[in-house]
Amino acid sequence: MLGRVAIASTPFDPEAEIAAFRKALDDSGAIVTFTGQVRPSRGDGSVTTLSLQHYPGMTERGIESMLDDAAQRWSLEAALVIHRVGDLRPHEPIVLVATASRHRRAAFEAADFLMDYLKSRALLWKSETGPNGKLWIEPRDEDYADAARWDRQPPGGR
Amino acid sequence: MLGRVAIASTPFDPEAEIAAFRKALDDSGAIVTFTGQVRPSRGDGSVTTLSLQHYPGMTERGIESMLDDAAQRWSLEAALVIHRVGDLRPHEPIVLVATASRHRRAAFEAADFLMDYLKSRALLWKSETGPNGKLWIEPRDEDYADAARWDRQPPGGR
Amino acid sequence: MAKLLFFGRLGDLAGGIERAVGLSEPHSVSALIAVLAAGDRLLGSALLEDRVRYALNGTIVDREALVEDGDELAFLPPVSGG
Amino acid sequence: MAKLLFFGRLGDLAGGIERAVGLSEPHSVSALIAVLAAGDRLLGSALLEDRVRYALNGTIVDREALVEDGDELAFLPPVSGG
Repeated sequence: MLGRVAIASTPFDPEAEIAAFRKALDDSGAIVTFTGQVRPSRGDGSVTTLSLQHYPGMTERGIESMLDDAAQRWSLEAALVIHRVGDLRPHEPIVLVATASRHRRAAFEAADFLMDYLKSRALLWKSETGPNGKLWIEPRDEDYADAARWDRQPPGGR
Repeated sequence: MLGRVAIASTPFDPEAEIAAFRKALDDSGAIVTFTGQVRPSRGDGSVTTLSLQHYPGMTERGIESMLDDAAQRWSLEAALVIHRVGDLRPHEPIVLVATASRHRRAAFEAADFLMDYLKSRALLWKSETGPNGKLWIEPRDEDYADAARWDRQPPGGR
Repeated sequence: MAKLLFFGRLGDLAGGIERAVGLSEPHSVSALIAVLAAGDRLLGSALLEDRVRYALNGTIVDREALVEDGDELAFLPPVSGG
Repeated sequence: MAKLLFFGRLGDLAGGIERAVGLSEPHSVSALIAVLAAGDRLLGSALLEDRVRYALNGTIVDREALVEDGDELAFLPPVSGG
Protein backbone atom coordinates (compact mmCIF):
# COMPACT_ATOMS: atom_id res chain seq x y z
CA MET A 1 0.00 0.00 0.00
CA LEU A 2 1.14 3.51 -0.80
CA GLY A 3 0.76 5.58 2.36
CA ARG A 4 1.37 9.26 2.91
CA VAL A 5 1.14 11.32 6.09
CA ALA A 6 1.54 15.07 6.17
CA ILE A 7 1.23 17.58 8.97
CA ALA A 8 0.44 20.97 7.43
CA SER A 9 1.16 24.16 9.31
CA THR A 10 -0.57 26.31 6.67
CA PRO A 11 -3.94 25.89 4.91
CA PHE A 12 -4.20 23.07 2.39
CA ASP A 13 -6.61 22.49 -0.49
CA PRO A 14 -8.49 19.21 0.08
CA GLU A 15 -9.79 18.91 -3.47
CA ALA A 16 -6.35 19.49 -5.01
CA GLU A 17 -5.00 16.76 -2.71
CA ILE A 18 -7.85 14.40 -3.59
CA ALA A 19 -7.27 15.01 -7.31
CA ALA A 20 -3.55 14.23 -6.97
CA PHE A 21 -4.32 11.15 -4.86
CA ARG A 22 -6.81 9.86 -7.43
CA LYS A 23 -4.56 10.52 -10.42
CA ALA A 24 -1.78 8.40 -8.91
CA LEU A 25 -4.04 5.36 -8.61
CA ASP A 26 -3.68 2.37 -10.85
CA ASP A 27 -6.12 -0.40 -10.04
CA SER A 28 -8.63 1.19 -7.66
CA GLY A 29 -12.29 1.58 -8.47
CA ALA A 30 -13.29 3.10 -5.12
CA ILE A 31 -12.04 6.27 -3.44
CA VAL A 32 -13.42 7.45 -0.11
CA THR A 33 -12.48 10.79 1.40
CA PHE A 34 -13.22 12.48 4.68
CA THR A 35 -12.67 16.20 5.06
CA GLY A 36 -13.04 17.79 8.47
CA GLN A 37 -13.34 21.55 8.62
CA VAL A 38 -13.76 24.14 11.34
CA ARG A 39 -17.43 24.71 12.06
CA PRO A 40 -18.53 28.33 12.20
CA SER A 41 -19.16 30.17 15.43
CA ARG A 42 -21.80 28.90 17.79
CA GLY A 43 -24.72 31.03 16.69
CA ASP A 44 -23.82 33.90 18.99
CA GLY A 45 -21.86 35.66 16.26
CA SER A 46 -18.57 35.24 18.07
CA VAL A 47 -15.53 34.15 16.12
CA THR A 48 -13.61 31.23 17.47
CA THR A 49 -10.09 30.21 16.62
CA LEU A 50 -9.26 26.55 16.66
CA SER A 51 -5.67 25.68 17.47
CA LEU A 52 -4.00 22.36 16.92
CA GLN A 53 -0.72 21.23 18.34
CA HIS A 54 1.32 18.17 17.48
CA TYR A 55 4.55 16.53 18.59
CA PRO A 56 6.73 16.78 15.47
CA GLY A 57 8.06 13.40 14.48
CA MET A 58 6.19 11.32 17.03
CA THR A 59 2.77 12.39 15.75
CA GLU A 60 3.68 11.48 12.17
CA ARG A 61 5.13 8.12 13.22
CA GLY A 62 1.95 7.31 15.16
CA ILE A 63 -0.24 8.08 12.15
CA GLU A 64 2.09 6.10 9.88
CA SER A 65 1.81 3.06 12.09
CA MET A 66 -1.96 3.45 11.97
CA LEU A 67 -1.74 3.39 8.15
CA ASP A 68 0.26 0.16 8.43
CA ASP A 69 -2.46 -1.22 10.66
CA ALA A 70 -5.10 -0.23 8.08
CA ALA A 71 -3.05 -1.91 5.34
CA GLN A 72 -3.13 -5.16 7.32
CA ARG A 73 -6.87 -4.94 7.89
CA TRP A 74 -7.97 -4.03 4.36
CA SER A 75 -6.72 -4.45 0.84
CA LEU A 76 -5.90 -0.84 -0.05
CA GLU A 77 -3.97 0.57 -2.97
CA ALA A 78 -3.29 3.88 -1.23
CA ALA A 79 -4.12 5.91 1.83
CA LEU A 80 -3.48 9.56 2.65
CA VAL A 81 -3.72 11.58 5.85
CA ILE A 82 -3.18 15.33 5.95
CA HIS A 83 -3.72 17.10 9.27
CA ARG A 84 -3.51 20.82 9.91
CA VAL A 85 -1.79 22.27 12.95
CA GLY A 86 -1.55 25.87 14.10
CA ASP A 87 -4.39 28.39 14.25
CA LEU A 88 -7.45 27.76 12.11
CA ARG A 89 -10.42 29.97 11.24
CA PRO A 90 -14.02 28.85 10.58
CA HIS A 91 -14.41 26.78 7.39
CA GLU A 92 -10.69 26.00 7.12
CA PRO A 93 -9.93 22.33 6.50
CA ILE A 94 -8.56 20.51 9.55
CA VAL A 95 -8.06 17.03 8.24
CA LEU A 96 -8.24 15.03 5.04
CA VAL A 97 -8.27 11.25 4.89
CA ALA A 98 -8.40 9.47 1.55
CA THR A 99 -8.41 5.73 0.89
CA ALA A 100 -8.50 3.78 -2.35
CA SER A 101 -9.29 0.14 -3.01
CA ARG A 102 -10.73 -2.13 -5.66
CA HIS A 103 -14.14 -2.32 -4.03
CA ARG A 104 -15.92 0.24 -1.92
CA ARG A 105 -16.29 -1.57 1.41
CA ALA A 106 -12.54 -1.58 2.16
CA ALA A 107 -12.19 2.11 1.28
CA PHE A 108 -15.17 3.10 3.45
CA GLU A 109 -14.08 1.07 6.46
CA ALA A 110 -10.44 2.16 6.28
CA ALA A 111 -11.36 5.87 6.09
CA ASP A 112 -13.71 5.43 9.04
CA PHE A 113 -10.99 3.60 10.99
CA LEU A 114 -8.35 6.25 10.29
CA MET A 115 -10.67 9.06 11.37
CA ASP A 116 -11.50 7.26 14.60
CA TYR A 117 -7.77 7.01 15.29
CA LEU A 118 -7.14 10.66 14.47
CA LYS A 119 -10.02 11.83 16.65
CA SER A 120 -9.03 10.10 19.85
CA ARG A 121 -5.59 8.52 19.61
CA ALA A 122 -3.28 10.51 17.37
CA LEU A 123 -0.87 12.85 19.16
CA LEU A 124 -2.81 16.03 18.46
CA TRP A 125 -4.14 18.57 20.93
CA LYS A 126 -6.97 20.88 20.03
CA SER A 127 -8.07 24.07 21.74
CA GLU A 128 -10.70 26.67 20.98
CA THR A 129 -10.21 30.32 21.77
CA GLY A 130 -13.33 32.46 21.82
CA PRO A 131 -14.77 35.41 23.74
CA ASN A 132 -14.70 33.33 26.92
CA GLY A 133 -11.06 32.39 26.63
CA LYS A 134 -9.27 29.20 25.72
CA LEU A 135 -10.68 25.73 26.10
CA TRP A 136 -8.82 22.46 25.52
CA ILE A 137 -11.04 19.99 23.70
CA GLU A 138 -11.19 16.34 24.60
CA PRO A 139 -12.75 13.61 22.49
CA ARG A 140 -16.44 12.97 23.10
CA ASP A 141 -17.40 9.63 24.69
CA GLU A 142 -18.70 8.73 21.24
CA ASP A 143 -15.22 9.25 19.79
CA TYR A 144 -13.65 6.87 22.30
CA ALA A 145 -16.41 4.34 21.64
CA ASP A 146 -15.91 4.66 17.88
CA ALA A 147 -12.18 3.99 18.19
CA ALA A 148 -12.79 1.00 20.46
CA ARG A 149 -14.87 -0.71 17.75
CA TRP A 150 -11.66 -1.62 15.91
CA ASP A 151 -9.93 -3.05 18.98
CA ARG A 152 -12.55 -5.80 18.92
CA GLN A 153 -11.56 -6.60 15.33
CA PRO A 154 -7.77 -6.86 15.36
CA PRO A 155 -5.83 -6.79 12.06
CA GLY A 156 -5.97 -10.00 10.11
CA GLY A 157 -9.51 -10.68 11.22
CA ARG A 158 -10.68 -10.12 7.65
CA MET B 1 -31.31 19.03 3.76
CA LEU B 2 -30.02 20.32 0.46
CA GLY B 3 -30.05 17.43 -2.00
CA ARG B 4 -28.87 17.33 -5.58
CA VAL B 5 -29.03 14.51 -8.12
CA ALA B 6 -27.44 14.70 -11.54
CA ILE B 7 -27.13 12.16 -14.31
CA ALA B 8 -24.15 13.13 -16.45
CA SER B 9 -23.87 11.93 -20.04
CA THR B 10 -20.34 13.34 -20.40
CA PRO B 11 -17.29 13.12 -18.10
CA PHE B 12 -17.45 15.12 -14.87
CA ASP B 13 -14.70 16.34 -12.54
CA PRO B 14 -15.24 14.85 -9.07
CA GLU B 15 -12.90 17.25 -7.28
CA ALA B 16 -14.48 20.33 -8.85
CA GLU B 17 -17.87 19.01 -7.73
CA ILE B 18 -16.60 18.29 -4.22
CA ALA B 19 -15.09 21.78 -3.97
CA ALA B 20 -18.41 23.39 -5.01
CA PHE B 21 -20.32 21.13 -2.62
CA ARG B 22 -18.04 22.04 0.27
CA LYS B 23 -18.06 25.78 -0.45
CA ALA B 24 -21.85 25.87 -0.25
CA LEU B 25 -21.87 24.42 3.27
CA ASP B 26 -22.68 26.47 6.29
CA ASP B 27 -22.62 24.49 9.50
CA SER B 28 -20.99 21.20 8.57
CA GLY B 29 -17.73 20.01 10.05
CA ALA B 30 -17.67 16.64 8.26
CA ILE B 31 -17.71 15.87 4.54
CA VAL B 32 -17.52 12.33 3.21
CA THR B 33 -17.17 11.56 -0.48
CA PHE B 34 -17.18 8.39 -2.50
CA THR B 35 -15.84 8.38 -6.04
CA GLY B 36 -16.23 5.29 -8.17
CA GLN B 37 -14.16 5.06 -11.31
CA VAL B 38 -13.69 2.53 -14.07
CA ARG B 39 -10.99 0.05 -13.18
CA PRO B 40 -8.38 -0.59 -15.83
CA SER B 41 -8.37 -3.67 -18.01
CA ARG B 42 -8.06 -7.09 -16.44
CA GLY B 43 -4.34 -7.60 -16.70
CA ASP B 44 -4.57 -9.12 -20.17
CA GLY B 45 -3.92 -5.77 -21.82
CA SER B 46 -7.37 -5.65 -23.34
CA VAL B 47 -9.33 -2.42 -23.22
CA THR B 48 -12.83 -2.60 -21.91
CA THR B 49 -15.58 -0.04 -22.32
CA LEU B 50 -18.11 0.29 -19.55
CA SER B 51 -21.56 1.45 -20.60
CA LEU B 52 -24.27 2.72 -18.32
CA GLN B 53 -27.90 3.17 -19.18
CA HIS B 54 -30.61 4.90 -17.20
CA TYR B 55 -34.32 5.58 -17.51
CA PRO B 56 -34.44 9.38 -17.77
CA GLY B 57 -36.73 10.87 -15.18
CA MET B 58 -37.53 7.70 -13.29
CA THR B 59 -33.88 7.05 -12.38
CA GLU B 60 -33.46 10.58 -11.01
CA ARG B 61 -36.71 10.37 -9.03
CA GLY B 62 -35.60 7.09 -7.50
CA ILE B 63 -32.29 8.54 -6.39
CA GLU B 64 -34.04 11.66 -5.08
CA SER B 65 -36.35 9.58 -2.94
CA MET B 66 -33.30 7.77 -1.60
CA LEU B 67 -31.82 11.16 -0.62
CA ASP B 68 -35.09 11.90 1.22
CA ASP B 69 -34.74 8.58 2.99
CA ALA B 70 -31.16 9.45 3.99
CA ALA B 71 -32.34 12.84 5.28
CA GLN B 72 -34.81 11.05 7.55
CA ARG B 73 -32.18 8.65 8.85
CA TRP B 74 -29.38 11.14 9.50
CA SER B 75 -28.98 14.79 10.26
CA LEU B 76 -27.35 16.02 7.06
CA GLU B 77 -26.80 19.53 5.82
CA ALA B 78 -26.36 18.44 2.19
CA ALA B 79 -26.03 15.40 -0.04
CA LEU B 80 -25.01 15.07 -3.67
CA VAL B 81 -25.19 12.23 -6.16
CA ILE B 82 -23.71 12.46 -9.65
CA HIS B 83 -23.85 9.37 -11.85
CA ARG B 84 -22.39 8.98 -15.30
CA VAL B 85 -24.23 7.27 -18.11
CA GLY B 86 -23.06 6.44 -21.63
CA ASP B 87 -19.73 4.90 -22.59
CA LEU B 88 -16.83 5.17 -20.14
CA ARG B 89 -13.14 4.40 -20.51
CA PRO B 90 -10.77 3.12 -17.80
CA HIS B 91 -10.15 5.63 -14.97
CA GLU B 92 -13.19 7.76 -15.86
CA PRO B 93 -15.37 8.62 -12.87
CA ILE B 94 -18.63 6.68 -12.74
CA VAL B 95 -20.22 8.04 -9.61
CA LEU B 96 -19.72 10.66 -6.94
CA VAL B 97 -21.56 10.72 -3.64
CA ALA B 98 -20.93 13.51 -1.15
CA THR B 99 -22.54 14.02 2.25
CA ALA B 100 -22.08 16.74 4.85
CA SER B 101 -23.06 16.84 8.49
CA ARG B 102 -21.99 18.36 11.79
CA HIS B 103 -20.26 15.21 12.97
CA ARG B 104 -18.57 12.50 10.98
CA ARG B 105 -20.67 9.44 11.78
CA ALA B 106 -23.77 10.71 9.97
CA ALA B 107 -21.76 11.70 6.90
CA PHE B 108 -19.99 8.32 6.75
CA GLU B 109 -23.13 6.27 7.19
CA ALA B 110 -25.20 8.29 4.74
CA ALA B 111 -22.55 8.03 2.01
CA ASP B 112 -22.30 4.29 2.59
CA PHE B 113 -26.10 3.98 2.46
CA LEU B 114 -26.40 5.97 -0.77
CA MET B 115 -23.70 3.89 -2.48
CA ASP B 116 -25.41 0.66 -1.45
CA TYR B 117 -28.60 1.98 -3.03
CA LEU B 118 -26.85 3.06 -6.23
CA LYS B 119 -25.06 -0.27 -6.59
CA SER B 120 -28.06 -2.54 -6.41
CA ARG B 121 -31.31 -0.60 -6.47
CA ALA B 122 -31.05 2.54 -8.58
CA LEU B 123 -32.42 2.25 -12.12
CA LEU B 124 -29.06 1.92 -13.83
CA TRP B 125 -27.84 -0.84 -16.09
CA LYS B 126 -24.18 -1.49 -16.61
CA SER B 127 -22.45 -3.49 -19.34
CA GLU B 128 -18.85 -4.15 -20.23
CA THR B 129 -17.68 -4.54 -23.79
CA GLY B 130 -14.30 -6.18 -24.27
CA PRO B 131 -12.56 -8.52 -26.69
CA ASN B 132 -15.08 -11.25 -25.81
CA GLY B 133 -18.12 -9.12 -26.50
CA LYS B 134 -20.68 -7.45 -24.33
CA LEU B 135 -21.58 -8.56 -20.83
CA TRP B 136 -24.37 -7.14 -18.68
CA ILE B 137 -23.21 -6.75 -15.12
CA GLU B 138 -25.35 -7.66 -12.13
CA PRO B 139 -24.68 -6.67 -8.54
CA ARG B 140 -22.54 -9.10 -6.55
CA ASP B 141 -24.24 -11.00 -3.70
CA GLU B 142 -22.23 -8.72 -1.42
CA ASP B 143 -23.90 -5.67 -2.98
CA TYR B 144 -27.38 -7.06 -2.31
CA ALA B 145 -26.37 -7.94 1.25
CA ASP B 146 -24.92 -4.45 1.80
CA ALA B 147 -28.16 -2.81 0.66
CA ALA B 148 -30.23 -5.12 2.87
CA ARG B 149 -28.37 -3.87 5.98
CA TRP B 150 -30.42 -0.67 5.86
CA ASP B 151 -33.77 -2.43 5.49
CA ARG B 152 -33.23 -3.78 9.00
CA GLN B 153 -32.81 -0.19 10.26
CA PRO B 154 -35.75 1.72 8.82
CA PRO B 155 -35.72 5.53 8.81
CA GLY B 156 -36.39 7.10 12.17
CA GLY B 157 -34.54 4.30 13.95
CA ARG B 158 -31.85 6.78 14.95
CA MET C 1 -49.41 4.10 -30.03
CA ALA C 2 -47.89 2.95 -26.76
CA LYS C 3 -44.18 3.28 -26.24
CA LEU C 4 -42.29 0.23 -24.98
CA LEU C 5 -38.84 0.60 -23.42
CA PHE C 6 -36.43 -2.30 -22.98
CA PHE C 7 -33.55 -1.63 -20.60
CA GLY C 8 -30.29 -3.50 -20.04
CA ARG C 9 -30.00 -6.89 -21.69
CA LEU C 10 -33.69 -6.76 -22.64
CA GLY C 11 -32.76 -4.05 -25.15
CA ASP C 12 -30.28 -6.41 -26.79
CA LEU C 13 -32.96 -9.11 -27.03
CA ALA C 14 -35.57 -6.69 -28.36
CA GLY C 15 -33.13 -5.35 -30.95
CA GLY C 16 -33.39 -1.82 -29.60
CA ILE C 17 -34.32 0.11 -26.52
CA GLU C 18 -37.58 1.53 -27.87
CA ARG C 19 -40.53 0.12 -29.79
CA ALA C 20 -43.95 1.57 -30.57
CA VAL C 21 -47.05 -0.61 -30.63
CA GLY C 22 -50.55 0.37 -31.68
CA LEU C 23 -53.17 -0.80 -29.21
CA SER C 24 -56.76 -0.72 -30.44
CA GLU C 25 -57.89 -1.53 -26.92
CA PRO C 26 -56.22 -1.61 -23.47
CA HIS C 27 -53.97 -4.62 -22.90
CA SER C 28 -52.72 -5.91 -19.59
CA VAL C 29 -48.94 -6.10 -19.31
CA SER C 30 -49.30 -9.90 -19.51
CA ALA C 31 -51.33 -9.67 -22.69
CA LEU C 32 -48.80 -7.30 -24.22
CA ILE C 33 -45.97 -9.68 -23.38
CA ALA C 34 -47.95 -12.50 -25.00
CA VAL C 35 -48.21 -10.44 -28.18
CA LEU C 36 -44.44 -9.79 -28.10
CA ALA C 37 -43.74 -13.48 -27.38
CA ALA C 38 -45.73 -14.48 -30.46
CA GLY C 39 -43.17 -12.62 -32.56
CA ASP C 40 -40.10 -13.56 -30.47
CA ARG C 41 -40.32 -16.39 -27.93
CA LEU C 42 -36.90 -15.64 -26.41
CA LEU C 43 -37.87 -12.04 -25.74
CA GLY C 44 -41.25 -13.13 -24.44
CA SER C 45 -39.78 -15.47 -21.85
CA ALA C 46 -37.12 -12.91 -20.82
CA LEU C 47 -39.87 -10.35 -20.13
CA LEU C 48 -41.60 -12.82 -17.81
CA GLU C 49 -38.55 -13.60 -15.69
CA ASP C 50 -39.10 -13.19 -11.97
CA ARG C 51 -36.65 -10.36 -11.54
CA VAL C 52 -38.00 -8.23 -14.38
CA ARG C 53 -40.16 -5.34 -13.20
CA TYR C 54 -42.60 -3.21 -15.15
CA ALA C 55 -42.98 0.57 -15.00
CA LEU C 56 -46.08 2.15 -16.52
CA ASN C 57 -45.66 5.88 -17.06
CA GLY C 58 -42.90 5.95 -14.46
CA THR C 59 -44.61 3.89 -11.75
CA ILE C 60 -43.85 0.26 -10.91
CA VAL C 61 -46.88 -1.92 -11.70
CA ASP C 62 -47.70 -5.63 -11.81
CA ARG C 63 -48.70 -7.64 -14.86
CA GLU C 64 -52.39 -6.96 -14.43
CA ALA C 65 -51.92 -3.24 -15.11
CA LEU C 66 -53.64 -2.00 -18.26
CA VAL C 67 -51.64 -0.31 -21.00
CA GLU C 68 -53.29 1.83 -23.65
CA ASP C 69 -52.29 4.12 -26.49
CA GLY C 70 -50.22 7.04 -25.25
CA ASP C 71 -48.76 5.05 -22.36
CA GLU C 72 -45.10 4.31 -21.79
CA LEU C 73 -44.32 0.82 -20.53
CA ALA C 74 -40.75 0.06 -19.46
CA PHE C 75 -39.27 -3.39 -18.88
CA LEU C 76 -36.68 -3.22 -16.12
CA PRO C 77 -34.27 -6.14 -15.68
CA PRO C 78 -32.01 -6.40 -12.59
CA VAL C 79 -30.17 -3.12 -12.15
CA SER C 80 -26.52 -2.37 -11.42
CA GLY C 81 -24.98 1.04 -10.93
CA GLY C 82 -22.09 2.64 -9.13
CA MET D 1 20.42 19.53 29.87
CA ALA D 2 17.29 17.49 29.27
CA LYS D 3 14.46 18.95 27.22
CA LEU D 4 10.96 18.78 28.68
CA LEU D 5 7.93 19.22 26.44
CA PHE D 6 4.46 20.03 27.77
CA PHE D 7 1.63 19.49 25.30
CA GLY D 8 -1.97 20.63 25.34
CA ARG D 9 -3.20 22.17 28.58
CA LEU D 10 0.01 21.10 30.32
CA GLY D 11 1.81 23.76 28.28
CA ASP D 12 -0.54 26.41 29.68
CA LEU D 13 0.16 25.18 33.22
CA ALA D 14 3.91 25.04 32.65
CA GLY D 15 3.93 28.52 31.14
CA GLY D 16 5.34 27.29 27.84
CA ILE D 17 5.66 24.20 25.74
CA GLU D 18 9.39 23.70 26.31
CA ARG D 19 11.69 23.81 29.31
CA ALA D 20 15.31 22.75 29.77
CA VAL D 21 16.51 21.16 32.99
CA GLY D 22 20.06 20.31 33.97
CA LEU D 23 20.34 16.81 35.41
CA SER D 24 23.60 16.03 37.20
CA GLU D 25 22.47 12.39 37.46
CA PRO D 26 19.69 10.31 35.87
CA HIS D 27 16.23 10.94 37.32
CA SER D 28 13.21 8.71 36.99
CA VAL D 29 10.19 10.40 35.45
CA SER D 30 8.61 10.32 38.93
CA ALA D 31 11.61 12.03 40.47
CA LEU D 32 11.61 14.67 37.77
CA ILE D 33 7.92 15.35 38.34
CA ALA D 34 8.65 15.70 42.06
CA VAL D 35 11.28 18.33 41.27
CA LEU D 36 8.79 20.18 39.07
CA ALA D 37 6.06 19.86 41.74
CA ALA D 38 8.36 21.47 44.31
CA GLY D 39 8.33 24.61 42.16
CA ASP D 40 4.67 24.39 41.07
CA ARG D 41 2.26 22.06 42.89
CA LEU D 42 -0.53 22.55 40.36
CA LEU D 43 1.73 21.52 37.50
CA GLY D 44 3.12 18.64 39.55
CA SER D 45 -0.29 17.13 40.21
CA ALA D 46 -1.39 17.66 36.59
CA LEU D 47 1.66 15.71 35.40
CA LEU D 48 0.64 12.79 37.61
CA GLU D 49 -2.93 12.51 36.38
CA ASP D 50 -3.93 9.04 35.24
CA ARG D 51 -4.49 9.99 31.65
CA VAL D 52 -1.15 11.75 31.18
CA ARG D 53 1.40 9.66 29.30
CA TYR D 54 5.15 10.11 29.08
CA ALA D 55 7.32 9.86 25.96
CA LEU D 56 11.08 9.60 26.36
CA ASN D 57 12.94 10.35 23.12
CA GLY D 58 9.80 9.53 21.15
CA THR D 59 8.82 6.31 22.93
CA ILE D 60 6.04 5.91 25.48
CA VAL D 61 7.50 5.00 28.88
CA ASP D 62 6.26 4.60 32.44
CA ARG D 63 7.29 6.70 35.44
CA GLU D 64 10.19 4.43 36.32
CA ALA D 65 12.06 5.31 33.12
CA LEU D 66 15.31 7.16 33.65
CA VAL D 67 15.90 10.58 32.12
CA GLU D 68 19.36 12.02 31.70
CA ASP D 69 21.04 15.01 30.09
CA GLY D 70 20.46 15.06 26.36
CA ASP D 71 17.10 13.29 26.64
CA GLU D 72 13.75 14.66 25.53
CA LEU D 73 10.83 13.92 27.84
CA ALA D 74 7.34 14.83 26.67
CA PHE D 75 4.24 15.03 28.82
CA LEU D 76 1.18 14.00 26.80
CA PRO D 77 -2.28 14.83 28.15
CA PRO D 78 -5.42 13.33 26.55
CA VAL D 79 -5.31 13.95 22.81
CA SER D 80 -7.94 15.21 20.39
CA GLY D 81 -7.51 15.62 16.68
CA GLY D 82 -9.63 15.56 13.56
